[in-house]
Amino acid sequence: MAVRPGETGDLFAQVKPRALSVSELTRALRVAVEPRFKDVWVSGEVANLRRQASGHLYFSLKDEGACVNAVVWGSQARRLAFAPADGQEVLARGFVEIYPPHGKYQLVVNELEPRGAGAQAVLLQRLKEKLLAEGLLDPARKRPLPFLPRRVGVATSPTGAALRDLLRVLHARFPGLPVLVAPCRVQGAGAAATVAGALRSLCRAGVDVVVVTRGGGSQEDLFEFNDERLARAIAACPVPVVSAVGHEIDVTVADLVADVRAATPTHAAQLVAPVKDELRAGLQASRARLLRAASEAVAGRRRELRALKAELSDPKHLLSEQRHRLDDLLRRAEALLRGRLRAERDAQDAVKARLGRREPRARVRELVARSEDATRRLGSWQAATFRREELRLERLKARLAPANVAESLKRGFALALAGGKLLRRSAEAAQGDALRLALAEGWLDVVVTGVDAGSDPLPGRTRPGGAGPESGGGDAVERDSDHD
Amino acid sequence: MSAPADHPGKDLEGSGEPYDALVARLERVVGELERGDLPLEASIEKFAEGVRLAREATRKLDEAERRVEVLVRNADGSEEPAPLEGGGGKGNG
Amino acid sequence: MSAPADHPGKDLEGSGEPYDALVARLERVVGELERGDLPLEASIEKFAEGVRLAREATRKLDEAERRVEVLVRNADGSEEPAPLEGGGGKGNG
Amino acid sequence: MSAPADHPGKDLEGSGEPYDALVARLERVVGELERGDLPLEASIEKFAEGVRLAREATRKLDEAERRVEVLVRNADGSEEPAPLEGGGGKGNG
Amino acid sequence: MSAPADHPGKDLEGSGEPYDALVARLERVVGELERGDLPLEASIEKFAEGVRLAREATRKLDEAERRVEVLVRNADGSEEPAPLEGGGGKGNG
Amino acid sequence: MSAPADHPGKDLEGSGEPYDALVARLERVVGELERGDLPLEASIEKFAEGVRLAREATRKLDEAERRVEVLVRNADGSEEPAPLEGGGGKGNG
Amino acid sequence: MSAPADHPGKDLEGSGEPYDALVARLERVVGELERGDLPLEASIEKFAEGVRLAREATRKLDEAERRVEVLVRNADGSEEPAPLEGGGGKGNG
Repeated sequence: MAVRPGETGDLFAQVKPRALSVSELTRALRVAVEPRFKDVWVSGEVANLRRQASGHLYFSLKDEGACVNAVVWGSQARRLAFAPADGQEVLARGFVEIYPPHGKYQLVVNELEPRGAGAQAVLLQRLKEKLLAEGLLDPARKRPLPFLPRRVGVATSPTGAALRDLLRVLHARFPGLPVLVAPCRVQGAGAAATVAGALRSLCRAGVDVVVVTRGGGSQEDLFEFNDERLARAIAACPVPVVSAVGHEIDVTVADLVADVRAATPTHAAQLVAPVKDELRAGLQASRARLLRAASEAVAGRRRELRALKAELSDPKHLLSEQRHRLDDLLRRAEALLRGRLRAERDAQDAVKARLGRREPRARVRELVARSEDATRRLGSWQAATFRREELRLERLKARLAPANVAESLKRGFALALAGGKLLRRSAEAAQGDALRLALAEGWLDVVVTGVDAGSDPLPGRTRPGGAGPESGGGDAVERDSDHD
Repeated sequence: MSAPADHPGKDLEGSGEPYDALVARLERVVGELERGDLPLEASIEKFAEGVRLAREATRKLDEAERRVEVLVRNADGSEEPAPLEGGGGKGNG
Repeated sequence: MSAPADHPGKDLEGSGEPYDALVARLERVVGELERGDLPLEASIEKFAEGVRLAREATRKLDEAERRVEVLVRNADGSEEPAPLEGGGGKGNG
Repeated sequence: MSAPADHPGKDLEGSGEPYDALVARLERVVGELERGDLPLEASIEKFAEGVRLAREATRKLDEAERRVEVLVRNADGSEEPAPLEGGGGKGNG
Repeated sequence: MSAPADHPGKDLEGSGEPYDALVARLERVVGELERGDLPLEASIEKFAEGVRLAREATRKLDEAERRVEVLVRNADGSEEPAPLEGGGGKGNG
Repeated sequence: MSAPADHPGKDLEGSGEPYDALVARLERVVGELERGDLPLEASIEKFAEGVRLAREATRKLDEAERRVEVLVRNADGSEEPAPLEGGGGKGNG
Repeated sequence: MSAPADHPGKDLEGSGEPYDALVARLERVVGELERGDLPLEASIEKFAEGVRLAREATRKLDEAERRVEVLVRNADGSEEPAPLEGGGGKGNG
């Protein structure tokens, strides 16, 4: 804001010939107006209501003589307790804003509520602010209703339609639900005090919840329920209070202070009384679930236990395994031992075969053969040697034989000796010599009667043989030669 | 008959325990049972407790057979409940 | 009848041991048997223990079931609730 | 009947030696036979020992089986649990 | 019939000499025979010794085999374990 | 009856001389005889020695043969003496 | 008592002269005779010597033969002298 204070002050002090710019004027207006209308209550009728997509509410407030633009920004609009509509009388609280670009002013509304009779509405608003300031309207104060009240207190007119409706619905939902009615007036001046008294009486008599109710009516009829003392009596009630006053759009202070606001007596009955059949059904369901769960707790365990028992494996398979194992081990041992025995047997057979091959009989036989052979050769040698030597001697004897004179004599030869001297030629003797002739047996003394030196006594012979003239003697030697 | 720790030893009969508290306890018991993680013996105990709670809740539902009354002011200014003529007629039926 | 070292000589019958503890022991026994690394004699002992545990657990289940039945019978509309037998269910077994 | 040096002269029958120890000894016997470095007579003795061990182990298995059968019979829901015969299964054999 | 110097004059029958020692002696005898450098008389003596050794070894082997048969027969589950004949298998031959 | 110089005057009967040596001497004697360069008287002496050697060798060999027969017969340990196969094959023919 | 060639006329009987020497002398005598240049008287002497030598050699040969027969007969150890095969056939005749 560029307007200087001095200039602004001058604006209202005097009229100056100098023209203001629009901005200056607007600025001056804002400075002049906005601080004064920072928090104002304005009542009027809603017109031209538009709801932006952003949530902002734009409308006009008007009365017989004037009209002002108003806006509720979306953030506030969402918090409004009711939905405004065209033609509705409302009480708006907010500030005046001048918006320079449009050259317009508008009311920026913070709170908006339906407006009763004009002056009373402002009083009512003040009461609300007061109660709010005291915290009586604090949502945290709101108490929950008992789920199933042992006795329901009702503060209302005993003859009104509201009580009738309430009881009808209440007992339709929960037949026989105890109800204690505290009669009071619900309209007209002083009604609020009787309602408050009824409340206190009910609290004294002992109820779990109190319903304050009356049927719908004019704003004036309901005005007693905006009474501050009644509000404080409700707030002071030790048990939760349900208000069901007028119709849904009629919000009274009693409604605000009550723990729960019901739109109608029927609604109040619904809030206060559960449906007995539903409860019973719920209980039944719970009991069914309870039984199911308990049964399941047992049955499930039984299943588990059965499974576990099944898993509790009978050790017989283990025993069987072990039997196999023992059998295998023993069989292996037996096979090993039998193998060993077989191997020993084979080894023994092999050694025996080797032993058999070295059996000395062959060697003995070889020696026997050699010995026999040597013996045979010994025999052969003996035979050959003696044969040879005999032959040799025979041959020698044969060769000796011709030299045997005796043999010649036996064959007829004779030896002629002259004076002990052997004669070989006839010329060695002369006629008349005395000679001795040696024969094979005995001697002959003879005398030479003739000598023949010219003729051969043994024709065919080349070598002179025996000296004897008798061929018979020579024959004798030859004849006997084989007999030696 | 030991009661769970959070409701120590109350005699429920005629006790002031509200119906919904009973039902809540019953629901809790049911829930605990349904979770199935209780030991068997505790389950049975819970079940017994549930049965008692259910019985008590039923009793509470059934016992509420009373009439509609209206406070009547006596001569001495005291008040006392009296049967509501004409009003309770419908609620009773 | 020598029991394994960790449960020395208890007679399970009528013992106050909770069902779940019995079952836990039974499961441990089953597990140990399944691992198969026990000596033969120990296996047999384990098995015997398992059998005893299973029997006892079954007995406890039967008892629990009877108890539930009694509770249900009494809960269902009988006017006079029969006294819950055995109370805590332990002294009775 | 001379026993091998490492188990001098025990009479296996009725001995308290555990089954697994018996089998381990039997396996050792087989292993020694497998190594094949025993003198023949020692091999035979080993085998004899193996036979004795196997017989004793079998006896223990039989005993265990009888015990298991009794257990199984009793485990199957019979109301009257027959007393487990033989207790620890050792003193009985 | 003089025995060789290292085994002087033993009567092998019934001797306590182990099988393997017998076989080793037999091998040695055969080896000496196979070298072929023995005089005939020594050969015959060796051969005679070999024959005795072989006969004794065979006898021992037969005996061992019989013993094994008996053991095997007894091992197969016969209830009455026949007494192992001959014990050490030596005193019996 | 003069013996050769290298075997002076031994009585061979019962002598410890090995068969092989006997046979070898016999063969040598025969060889010397067969060479034919000995005087007759020496030959006769040699012959006499040869005859003695042959006689002694035959006697010893016969004895050895009988001995071996007995051994072979006994080698099988059976009552009926089967000839050792592969061994006596030659001497048997 | 050798009978050399230069000592003719000795009585050879019983002489220790070896057979071969006798035969050698005989051969020499026969040779001298066969040359034929001896005077008759010398021839007759030589012849007489040759005859003696031959007779003595024959005697020795016979004696040797008898001796051999005895040896052979004794060689068999039997009473009846089995003829040495291949040998005695001629010497005997």
